[in-house]
Amino acid sequence: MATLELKGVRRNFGGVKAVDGVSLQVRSGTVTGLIGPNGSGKSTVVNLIAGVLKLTSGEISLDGSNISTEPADSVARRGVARTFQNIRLLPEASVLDNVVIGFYRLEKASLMASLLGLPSSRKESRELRERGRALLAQFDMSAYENVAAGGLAYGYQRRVEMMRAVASSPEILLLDEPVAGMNDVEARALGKIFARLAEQGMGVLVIEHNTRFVSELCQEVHVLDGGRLIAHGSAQEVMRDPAVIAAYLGN
Amino acid sequence: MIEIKQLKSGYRGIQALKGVDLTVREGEMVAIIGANGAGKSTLLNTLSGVVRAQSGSIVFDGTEVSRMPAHTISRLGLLHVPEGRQVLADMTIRENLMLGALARSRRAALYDIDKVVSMFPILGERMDQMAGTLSGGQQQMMVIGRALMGTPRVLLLDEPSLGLSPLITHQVFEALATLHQEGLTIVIVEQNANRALAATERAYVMERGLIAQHGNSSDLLNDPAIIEHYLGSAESAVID
Amino acid sequence: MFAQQVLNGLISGAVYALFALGFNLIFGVQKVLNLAHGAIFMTGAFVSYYAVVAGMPLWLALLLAMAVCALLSVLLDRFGFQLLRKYSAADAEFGALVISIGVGQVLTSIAQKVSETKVLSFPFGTFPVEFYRGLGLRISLLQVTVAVLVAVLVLCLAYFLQKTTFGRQVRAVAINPRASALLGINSRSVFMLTFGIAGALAAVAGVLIALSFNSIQFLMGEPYMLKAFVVVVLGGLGNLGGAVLASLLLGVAQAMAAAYLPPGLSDILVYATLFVVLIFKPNGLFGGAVAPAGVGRQ
Amino acid sequence: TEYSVVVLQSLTGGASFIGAPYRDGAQLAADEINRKQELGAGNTLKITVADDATDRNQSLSLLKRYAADPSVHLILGPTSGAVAVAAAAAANDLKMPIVTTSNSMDVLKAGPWSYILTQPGEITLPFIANYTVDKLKAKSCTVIGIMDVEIYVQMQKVFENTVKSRGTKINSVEAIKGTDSDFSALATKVAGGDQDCVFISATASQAANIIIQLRQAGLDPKTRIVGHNALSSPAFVERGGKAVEDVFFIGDWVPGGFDDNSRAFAGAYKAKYNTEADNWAAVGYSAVRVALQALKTAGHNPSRDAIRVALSKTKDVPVVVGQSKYSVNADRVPFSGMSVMVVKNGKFVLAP
Amino acid sequence: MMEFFSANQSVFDFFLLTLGFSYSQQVVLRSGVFSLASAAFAALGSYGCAYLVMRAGLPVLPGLLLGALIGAAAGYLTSIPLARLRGVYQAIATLALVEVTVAVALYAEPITGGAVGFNGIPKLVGTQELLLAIFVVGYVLYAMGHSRIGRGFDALRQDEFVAASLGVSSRRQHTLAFIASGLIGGLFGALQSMYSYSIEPHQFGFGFMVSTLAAIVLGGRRTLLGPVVGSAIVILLPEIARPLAEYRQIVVGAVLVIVVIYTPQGLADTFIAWLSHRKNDMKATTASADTTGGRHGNA
Ligand SMILES: Nc1ncnc2c1ncn2[C@@H]1O[C@H](COP(=O)(O)OP(=O)(O)OP(=O)(O)O)[C@@H](O)[C@H]1O
Ligand SMILES: Nc1ncnc2c1ncn2[C@@H]1O[C@H](COP(=O)(O)OP(=O)(O)OP(=O)(O)O)[C@@H](O)[C@H]1O
Ligand SMILES: CC(C)C[C@H](N)C(=O)O
Ligand SMILES: [Mg+2]
Ligand SMILES: [Mg+2]
Repeated sequence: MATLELKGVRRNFGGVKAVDGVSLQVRSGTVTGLIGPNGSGKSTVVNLIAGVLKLTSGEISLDGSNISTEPADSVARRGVARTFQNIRLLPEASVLDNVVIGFYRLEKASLMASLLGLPSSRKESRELRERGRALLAQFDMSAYENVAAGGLAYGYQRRVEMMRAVASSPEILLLDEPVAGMNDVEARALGKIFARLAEQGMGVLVIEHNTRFVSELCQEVHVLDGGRLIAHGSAQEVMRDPAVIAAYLGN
Repeated sequence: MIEIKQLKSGYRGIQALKGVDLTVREGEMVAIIGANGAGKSTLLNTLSGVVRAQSGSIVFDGTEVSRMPAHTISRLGLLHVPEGRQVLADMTIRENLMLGALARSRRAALYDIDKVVSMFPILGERMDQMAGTLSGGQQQMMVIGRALMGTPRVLLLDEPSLGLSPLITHQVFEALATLHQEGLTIVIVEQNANRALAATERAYVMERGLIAQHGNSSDLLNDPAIIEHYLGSAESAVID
Repeated sequence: MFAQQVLNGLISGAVYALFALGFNLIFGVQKVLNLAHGAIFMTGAFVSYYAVVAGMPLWLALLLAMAVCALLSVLLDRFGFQLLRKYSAADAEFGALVISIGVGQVLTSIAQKVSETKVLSFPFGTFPVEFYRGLGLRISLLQVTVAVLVAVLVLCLAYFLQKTTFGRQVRAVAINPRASALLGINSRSVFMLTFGIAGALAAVAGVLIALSFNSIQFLMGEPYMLKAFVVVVLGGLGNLGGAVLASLLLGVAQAMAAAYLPPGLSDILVYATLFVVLIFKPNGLFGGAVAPAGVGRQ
Repeated sequence: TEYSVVVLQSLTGGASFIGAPYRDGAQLAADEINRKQELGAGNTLKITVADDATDRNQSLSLLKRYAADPSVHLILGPTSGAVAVAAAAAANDLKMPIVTTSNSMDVLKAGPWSYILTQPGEITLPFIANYTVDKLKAKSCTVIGIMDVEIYVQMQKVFENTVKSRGTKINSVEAIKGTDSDFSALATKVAGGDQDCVFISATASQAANIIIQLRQAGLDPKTRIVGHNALSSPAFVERGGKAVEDVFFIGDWVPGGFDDNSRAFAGAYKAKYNTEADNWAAVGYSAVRVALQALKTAGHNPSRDAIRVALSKTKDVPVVVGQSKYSVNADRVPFSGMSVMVVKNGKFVLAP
Repeated sequence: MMEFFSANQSVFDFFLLTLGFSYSQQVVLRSGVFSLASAAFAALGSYGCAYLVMRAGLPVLPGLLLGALIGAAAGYLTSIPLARLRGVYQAIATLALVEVTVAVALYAEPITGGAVGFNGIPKLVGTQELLLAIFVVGYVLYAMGHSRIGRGFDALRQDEFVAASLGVSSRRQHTLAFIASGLIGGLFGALQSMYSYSIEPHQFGFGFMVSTLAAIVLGGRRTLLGPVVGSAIVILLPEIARPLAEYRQIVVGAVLVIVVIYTPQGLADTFIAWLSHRKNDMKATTASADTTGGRHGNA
């Protein structure tokens, strides 16, 4: 049961207060939404959690231990996985290889075993490929196993990113606009997968501009504007909030 | 204005367009919709010369452009806002916009930086920020603005609402409507099908590298078969 | 004597600058270390030498050398680097490295064959030997010419890059060729122009060096290549002003090392400094357009 | 029978300025020998030319290859310093007689199968060092030398030690690199110093450049400039022009020749290649003459060992270098003498 | 056949040495580090081993192992400051390192012998030892390439940012790659000193860097076969072109250009990618993918 907690998190870029005192929680078993106008600081929040950006002030903790100053790779090894708003795949590698690398955190082979090619290391490598294929099947992507990820249509590239993030069985999953570029039906299918992952105990934080998707999926929604939280509650509550309508939804 | 006949195109080993016929008349606003991998982006890429046509013809305003390099096509005024926000990351917003004006060639300038800024005010506040550090939506606004700087005669938009908040999406479509009223010809590829169909007069539905259907947008919008069949199913890509 | 050494260093540095500018320009657009640049520089010296020997006046020989090297450089791009552009960035980058090695080798081997491995030099009297004195300094007409020529060329280049859209186009193509094409930038002509300029600058550097130090030899490019690395990094990759400053600095530092340090230490010093600078200022002394340290944007 | 000699030289790369003319000289000698049937009727001398590109690895590969070919009797080469030393060790392992062009004693130390054709610095440099002290009356010298090519370093050291032992002061030692061409700082420094002689250990064209730049930097015209046998090349006056007037150096080869034999060589060389013979052409020519004597001494159908032994007995071979006769001593160190020369009116003449 | 081999044995030996150096170069490239420091590692291993054997009287085997360790230590030390640099900056910093190494070797005459280097080194290494070293190194690289380390390298090389998001530590992996590169470079440097009778500074300079880099690019940067093919080209081509005499360097240069233009991933990598495509095509039910990039960890 993992809890990710942000307390008074700030981040400035020069004069721009991209994130300005944000406190929120992502609890395992739930899907939390983070919405807000463009440039309101949502991706910055993800990058702060993931350790890509340093905090200006505030604290981020995972199950009570402070991870604010840890570099990206060690945050990832603690079980925080993420996707990128501007898709980042290993474009030369096949879809399967892109997914298999997602298991990296779980691999156990020791340095010696790896260097000497001991059976333990070899067996692990084989198993991971099998698990990768299973994941492809789950996301309905088996047909693309050997295609170079860079040659996929946009929507499929998004799926590869998600599989890669999910592969590491993270405690916390951060999704930055996972269904951008997909139609509602495609989005709904993916939403089901995320809901199931949450049921199995993952804590999911979703950033999306697709409000229907957010409403259907998230138990709890936070709204950012200009780096500050301006609303918080269930999707229905939040979407009715006049401040949110003015800043974000329009009409 | 644009007359596409039996257009075939694709990538090594993949035929993504298998003979597309499509017409866009001057001053029209046309939508192209279809599932992931249907070939929409490839169609726009081939139109703008980023991807080479294998066969077929594309006539733009009386000129055959299917064999022309991308920069020549863009100087003719066929401007493409590509998928995936091709920003010049290590240049400022201002520089990006100024380069946009290059495509204008000898055409009269309809847009300048001020006009773009009045459309997307946030860009004005960040004129000297590196484009690569903008938020996703800000980048999207910038690339649309950048294309307008080139005084397009036809604007090809690949998923312009991608990553934009509902409010900004709304504003973008309003702006497009205005441009359209001013006489600009617009082709728009969208996953947000409702929105795209609502905003356009005519639409094409792509499936597996072919035009599966076309007609008046309002008709398509209300055609349950279309919704269920084409927009609803996550068809897999077309691979030979 | 100190002042004289500074002057010596500045003049040598000025010529490094010409060499390094072309090299840096190519790096700027192509993101490739053009290892053939030294050979093109050498070719410039050779062409002008044979032209002068055949009876051409020096200024014409210089123009001819510039034209030949510009052409060579453009051909290297057109039939070398351009053909790699369709492959992935990493493949193209490494491929270009080897192509430039290969082309460099071809040019050097031809020069070696043509010169029968001899060290050549312009006939005496190709350039008048005249000295001016003042403030306790000696400066030759040639040194004055070098300084003026380099300054003029650098200023022209700076004007061209800053005051026309060309500079912006060059950077755009470097950052994202596809987006540039969509903006109406003809990347091919941008490449051609940059490579042409780089080649012509290398030719001028070659001729000036050949004149100044009285020697033209098929291997003359290599030491200048190494210096260009130093200059370009200290000045910041892609930063032209920085490259000029760094060249002058390097010239002076070397003169100082030769004058005041125990022999043989100069190289250790130069390269160790380069290493240290890189560690503490990964962008070079004067910063560069390229962000080196890893993890960048979202 | 056919005597097979491989000319393994640096025809390309850094030492090609030696290897290429060497090959031409050697070829000329071989042609003459065959024409005059100097090996006796029915016997011919076959020259095979191979290029090591001044690269140790290629040199070793070629050496192995020719050593594995039983028809090869002798290898003339490799050309220079480090390459020759590495090859010498291999030649002794393979029991293949080689006569390198190098003058490094390390080649001899490698074992009995490896020879040096040119006299070591220990022999040649005292000619010019003593001349500097005795005739030029130098009291203090500045030394400028290539620091990254061993042969130049060695020769420079012999010079330093000899003049020092004779009571002449070494002012300072300046190091340059084999690829340098910008000597402006160095020249300014030396010209501002106080010495009555400058010794230069560098290639002919580099030395010429250094001298030009020294003079332009205002070197006291009374300062004597001396060098070693590397300067004995037409390139020196071609590059140096008026600046190298009155520069003293030692040479194996006096351009145009110094006796009938060498003048004949000079004429034949010019006739064949339409260019003047230089030092290294003369050395190549002489090398084949030395080989000829060894082959003849070794007798009919000689073994490699016989050739090796014959080489150690080389005596009074008429050559076109040094002082016209070439011998090796009990330690296999060659001696052919040296002449001190000076540039006068753009020509090399024997120094007074 | 035997005769042919013995005549060309040293060509083969040099091929093996070059191959070793190429692996040292390849392993860092594979992890996404554009280091050219292999030349420096080789120089250190070479001089270290020669010094230990010639001056300190150590037997060969410990000499070789210590040479390799010196290389590894140098690799480790290099990795610390280099962690801050990327791409061409790494290339140039390591190039500076190589130049400093060569300059020090020239300057520190009492220890290194200056321009003369070490001469008269006994030949204690032959084809068998070289082959053994190649097999050991090859096996370890193979195992490594197919383990989590190899996957980490592949991810880092292609996108460091993504790699970090998956828990791959660039610092740790790069250190590992540098140590491996130093170890292999040092080992083969040491072998070279015990093979080729003498060593001197220039053999580890610019030319060394250029030829190992060329070998990797020509053969392939990702597969183990790549350096084999590349080293073979770099070593054999000048031999094959020998009859062309003075024109041979021209031809060699031109061939490099042509090979790279047609197979910028390297001959071996391109071939392997083609093979695995064919395999996929045959078993493929759906995708006959266009893969511009090659597979990873093949060979
Ligand atoms: N490196 C940077 N330098 C300067 N400003 C930055 C930098 N990175 C982000 N910003 C600014 O911080 C603000 C927040 O950006 P962020 O990417 O977090 O927005 P977002 O909420 O994800 O928006 P979107 O929905 O458009 O993706 C933006 O105004 C952006 O321009
Ligand atoms: N660069 C490429 N290399 C190889 N194949 C590609 C490339 N780009 C697209 N494809 C393939 O071409 C087909 C059509 O892709 P395209 O991007 O045109 O689809 P799309 O309709 O735009 O989908 P989306 O809605 O997901 O953007 C897909 O099968 C895709 O895998
Ligand atoms: C120029 C000479 C001093 C060269 C010398 N004979 C050598 O071995 O390279
Ligand atoms: Mg965002
Ligand atoms: Mg698309």
